[in-house]
Amino acid sequence: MAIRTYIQAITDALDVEMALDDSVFILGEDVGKRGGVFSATAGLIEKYGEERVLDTPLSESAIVGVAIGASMAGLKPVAEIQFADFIFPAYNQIVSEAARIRYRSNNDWNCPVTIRAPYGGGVHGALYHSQSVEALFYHVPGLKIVTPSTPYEAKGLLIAAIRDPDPVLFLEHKKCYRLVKGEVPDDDYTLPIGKANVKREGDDITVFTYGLMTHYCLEAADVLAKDGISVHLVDLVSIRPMDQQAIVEAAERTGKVLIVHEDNKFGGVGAEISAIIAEECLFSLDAPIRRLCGPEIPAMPFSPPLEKYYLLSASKIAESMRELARY
Amino acid sequence: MAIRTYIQAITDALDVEMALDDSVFILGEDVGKRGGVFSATAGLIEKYGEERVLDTPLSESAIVGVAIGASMAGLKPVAEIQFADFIFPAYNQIVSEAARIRYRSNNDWNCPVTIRAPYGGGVHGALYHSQSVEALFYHVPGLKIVTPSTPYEAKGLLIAAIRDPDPVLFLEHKKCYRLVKGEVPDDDYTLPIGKANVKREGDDITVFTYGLMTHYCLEAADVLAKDGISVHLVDLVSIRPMDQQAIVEAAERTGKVLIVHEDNKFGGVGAEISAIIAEECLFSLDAPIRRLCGPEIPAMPFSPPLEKYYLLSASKIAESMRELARY
Amino acid sequence: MAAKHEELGLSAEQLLEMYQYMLSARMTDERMTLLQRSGKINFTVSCQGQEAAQVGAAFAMDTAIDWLAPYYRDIGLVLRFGHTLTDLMYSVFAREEDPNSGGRQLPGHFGGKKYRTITGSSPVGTQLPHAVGFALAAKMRGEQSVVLTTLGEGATNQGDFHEGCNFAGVHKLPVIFFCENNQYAISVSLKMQLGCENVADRGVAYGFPGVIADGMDVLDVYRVCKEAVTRARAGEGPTLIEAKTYRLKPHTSDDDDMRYRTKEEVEEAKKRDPILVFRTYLAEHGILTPFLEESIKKQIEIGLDEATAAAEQAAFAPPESAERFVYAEQ
Amino acid sequence: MAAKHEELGLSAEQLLEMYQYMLSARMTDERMTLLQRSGKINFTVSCQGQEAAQVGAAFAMDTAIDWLAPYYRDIGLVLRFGHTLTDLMYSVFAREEDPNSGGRQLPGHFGGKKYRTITGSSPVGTQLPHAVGFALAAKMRGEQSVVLTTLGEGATNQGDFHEGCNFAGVHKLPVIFFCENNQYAISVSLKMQLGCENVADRGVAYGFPGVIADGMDVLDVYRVCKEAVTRARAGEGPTLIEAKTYRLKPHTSDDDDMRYRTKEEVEEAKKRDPILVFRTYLAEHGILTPFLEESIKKQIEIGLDEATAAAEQAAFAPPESAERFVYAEQ
Ligand SMILES: Cc1ncc(C[n+]2csc(CCOP(=O)(O)OP(=O)(O)O)c2C)c(N)n1
Ligand SMILES: Cc1ncc(C[n+]2csc(CCOP(=O)(O)OP(=O)(O)O)c2C)c(N)n1
Ligand SMILES: [Mg+2]
Ligand SMILES: [Mg+2]
Repeated sequence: MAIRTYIQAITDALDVEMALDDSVFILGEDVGKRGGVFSATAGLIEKYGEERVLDTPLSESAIVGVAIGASMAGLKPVAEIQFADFIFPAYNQIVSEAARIRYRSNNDWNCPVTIRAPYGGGVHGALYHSQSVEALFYHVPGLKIVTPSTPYEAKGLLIAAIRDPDPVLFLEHKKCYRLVKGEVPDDDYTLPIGKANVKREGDDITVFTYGLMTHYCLEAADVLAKDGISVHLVDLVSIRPMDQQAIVEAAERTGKVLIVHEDNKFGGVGAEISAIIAEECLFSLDAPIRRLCGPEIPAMPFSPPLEKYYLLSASKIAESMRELARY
Repeated sequence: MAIRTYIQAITDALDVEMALDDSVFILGEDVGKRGGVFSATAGLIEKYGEERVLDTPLSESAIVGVAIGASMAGLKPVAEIQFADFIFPAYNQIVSEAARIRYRSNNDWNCPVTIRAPYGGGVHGALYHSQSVEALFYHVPGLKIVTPSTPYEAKGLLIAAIRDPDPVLFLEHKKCYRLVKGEVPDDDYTLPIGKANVKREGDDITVFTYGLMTHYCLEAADVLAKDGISVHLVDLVSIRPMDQQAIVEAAERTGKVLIVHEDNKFGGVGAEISAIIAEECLFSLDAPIRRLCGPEIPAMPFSPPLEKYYLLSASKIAESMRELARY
Repeated sequence: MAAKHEELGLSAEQLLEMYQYMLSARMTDERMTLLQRSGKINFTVSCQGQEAAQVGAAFAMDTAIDWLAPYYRDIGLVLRFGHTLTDLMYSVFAREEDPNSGGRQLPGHFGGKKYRTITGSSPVGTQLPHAVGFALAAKMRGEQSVVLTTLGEGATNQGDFHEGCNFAGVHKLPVIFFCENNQYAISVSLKMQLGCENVADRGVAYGFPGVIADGMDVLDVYRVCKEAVTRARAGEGPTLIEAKTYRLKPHTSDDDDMRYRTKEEVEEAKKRDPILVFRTYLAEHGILTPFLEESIKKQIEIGLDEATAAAEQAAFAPPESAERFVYAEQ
Repeated sequence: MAAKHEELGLSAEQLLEMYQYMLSARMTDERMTLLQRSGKINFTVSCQGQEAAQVGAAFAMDTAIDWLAPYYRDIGLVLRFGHTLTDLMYSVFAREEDPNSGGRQLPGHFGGKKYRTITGSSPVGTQLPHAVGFALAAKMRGEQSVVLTTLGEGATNQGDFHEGCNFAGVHKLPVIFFCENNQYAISVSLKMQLGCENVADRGVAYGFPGVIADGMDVLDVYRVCKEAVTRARAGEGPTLIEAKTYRLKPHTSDDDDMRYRTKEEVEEAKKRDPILVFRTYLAEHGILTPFLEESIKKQIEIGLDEATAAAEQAAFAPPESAERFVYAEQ
């Protein structure tokens, strides 16, 4: 097994799957010659040609809409949205179309499209190149949403997403791209969509998170370990379907729950995690359910001190964990 | 005070405000000659002319986008989206633009636009004329969202929305339009955005809801009253900002909480209500927080038995209330 | 001078078949209206006035290999692509056997893999990018299929029209954008909808022909569509076709068109009712006799009676089935 | 024969002013690039190659009554509408005094009520409907204002371009859609972006003129824009203008353009560098001497030095201010 960065794992997944399955193709802005603005598709046009690595016009609704059509026709499109912030022009195609095609046709048609989108902040991307979008989609039945945090999961889940017979929104935290490295098998393998992963076992408090924050939480947990506080850390990985059983088990294990996400709190993914716990295992709790999230502002500012103000960090998280442990 | 239907209250609000303020104008599909497909704008073009009651081309993104521009230029547009199901082509304009204009310009610009949209089911509208959309917007800082349940609130809040200096998404449950009647003052008055209303006081269980379900919950509470169970009923009215204080007070009052909404559960508005309670007053609870919502399917089917299967009713709600009271 | 249909290479039999489809569409619509008025069904969307456009386009296609992404008025089109009268009745009665959706969608939301008809939704214009996706797939796989997608003139103002057309234009895909311009988008007239005069004017914005057809003349529509199909199959790319028609009935059974247009205007338009126009043509060329006309009508009547009876007796899907098919079932 | 500028009614002083703006834009861009390379600022978007387009358009407008909804490359335009060099430096240094956003937005996201410049975002094309809204407001209030909005050729493929243009076309609003066609949308070339050949071809789809200007010639751009302004003020509605330019630098400071185009192609384009073209014209007409040129440059240098120093020393907004202005404050 080789050590790969997160973004290399994405490229590997696309490469492996395109080699195995002729019906897989990529479309999006600058995915061809340019290899994608983050290089996720670098080298693929040279290998698979212009027909299978399609540079599209600047029109997200068409990118997704054409992918939907091609997927109904039996192909396996992987659409790239250059930044998750620019997925909204395609919102109607994703929510009204992709997510409903199987249901509205009573299982006659289906829509095996994968939509990749880099999201998240901390890269001086400012208001419109830093957003988290998961909470604006996770309410939609018919969609699947995953956001792996490691190269190993990224590759296995991207292949699973491509092979999935239903639409999958595949969210990649762009700060993970080069920051996160790990062992990745060379061949093709899949990981199950809908399963959370326990990233660290512990007995004092339970933390739920996903994406980049998983790494910050691990760092924070290391710090707390030195003080003898043991953190049970669950990486959701999949936002919809959400692994309800894993959530309940982990919450019951310590009775103290902290939910961490970069995205703002109100109506965010943490709300549902909390609601599941409050519904399923309220009496196992020894403390109120806390959420540590971004502030209630429309997005992350450009100015470095303001961006820093927005962002969570291992130390902010550690502080919150400590408070909860003391409760 | 006259007895008015919900939809008449909407028309009254528009009429009053257009008479008072020259900068108020209406734009949308079929709002002019046709008076709106639900007649919300009936008679207004005759009174205020084509310039102030604008029949637009069939393009939601332009309707909202042009309204945003006109509002920045100092007018007070009221944009009608014919059915909430068709708001998604304008999602980018609402989320990326309207909600962020004040923030991104550091308070230099603002966007006092009102967007009206009829939502909700039970009218044989099928998958695309029955949807609830509040949960797809309520996570967005910068937006306000209200959904009054009575004619009195509808008029007062619509006037408040038009006068509000920030964008307001004004959601009208279309089944309320002719079903719900009540006393409405003739003149102009406003009600505060962001305030929940206690619609019934009680001591055994607390129920949170909004929109049409408020009426079903009231009906159910009447039934329970006969069995000696007293229901404390809170109508949220405003989804964002959400009246956190009212939620905590009402939850603490009985210690037993049921959240009811027509929309599906996962990631819905109820998730945030539950999370607020689990965060703020967990130890006041005597029962798990329950949510009674629509099933996890993309939308409401046309076929009457399937539509009925989707919909909540006073009796389904009463059953759920009773269960909670017994807990 | 050869008759129009001879120039187009159409036989008398083919013309009669076309007429039959047009009449079927019309009579189906009329029947549904009756059913709706009598409270047996909830909702209808009328095709009246647009039968020539729909049937003319349908006959230009090869239903064995081509694809259809229709819009809600296209009774004439989907009949030709395989929907039976009974299918249509299942749909308006919202029965389980409705091939479009098992009764989940409103009438007019056509679809069916077996009919090479792509599932559609209510938000207008979204089908265009899908049609383009099918055309892209056909091109990538070297298939001969052409994709026909339809929409109203109002819907050409949606972003998806623009984005779909442009994508197809860049890649020269085998797709036909067929606009049934019936002069109204609910109550909003053409000149309040479109900055330009003709929908066809929009083709140039995407680098392909925009062509006007007389939508009240099935043969003219057929001619224009046939040319577009030939272009598409030859790899020459998309065509935008505007069939100029008129909506003879209210927008749907929920609409009252007298709020925004006059009886006189409608009556005037009826003089060019496409069924009338074609009937006259057929009569003039000795192809349709009153006797034949009666027998065709009779046939359709019988078909509609049977279809209605079958649908009325058919079952709804079981209530709990509402939970099914959100995702693939194992 | 009168010189081009005389035909346009432009004096030598005005020409020099235009040149000054073009050079300011160019030199500001160069300075920012240096600042970025040296790590002092994070990000730049280049205007190089598009200065004639921007300044030509700007000079056709009345900055006292007109409105501007620009896009991210428009240094030349916003300078003329009031942004100072210091403003621009505040912006790239993300300082509190940045008039666009107080340092919240990326550089290039211009705005400022006092400059009649409408706040913009990153998702391309969204500014078009806003501009149309301003034009609608102007028409409703009987004002003489014209709205200028700009975008790249890639952005003309967004739904909002279509919907915005059509709305303006239907209501004959005083708005100018000004496309700076620099041949690339990041790496994607014109022929992979647009089904049609010219952006200007798209005007007809909305019932208003689509006009091509030589975007490397500030006088040609001025001429075409002036005509559009005249039409707009006369109530004759919108114009779509395509200024044919070339992006001389990578897309942004994050881009590497050698991945998708050749040095040779860029060098070839530089032969028609708009600054060079205009300088030659001015020299030929005895308006610009080497001495004058040097003194203009010097002046701008000084301005840039001062602006940079001021911005470098200026403060960031306080961190907690990030929470402000989500909604109106009481
Ligand atoms: C995106 C969207 N907005 C609004 C509607 C509501 N609506 C249904 S049909 C219609 C008018 C359509 O007009 P046109 O495209 O000309 O087709 P026609 O009905 O005239 O055949 C409208 C506004 C819709 N279905 N989708
Ligand atoms: C909706 C949207 N999608 C994608 C992007 C990312 N993006 C920024 S600029 C750009 C290319 C724009 O090209 P063009 O419109 O020709 O303008 P240019 O940069 O060439 O001046 C892209 C794809 C964006 N900003 N907005
Ligand atoms: Mg129409
Ligand atoms: Mg460009």
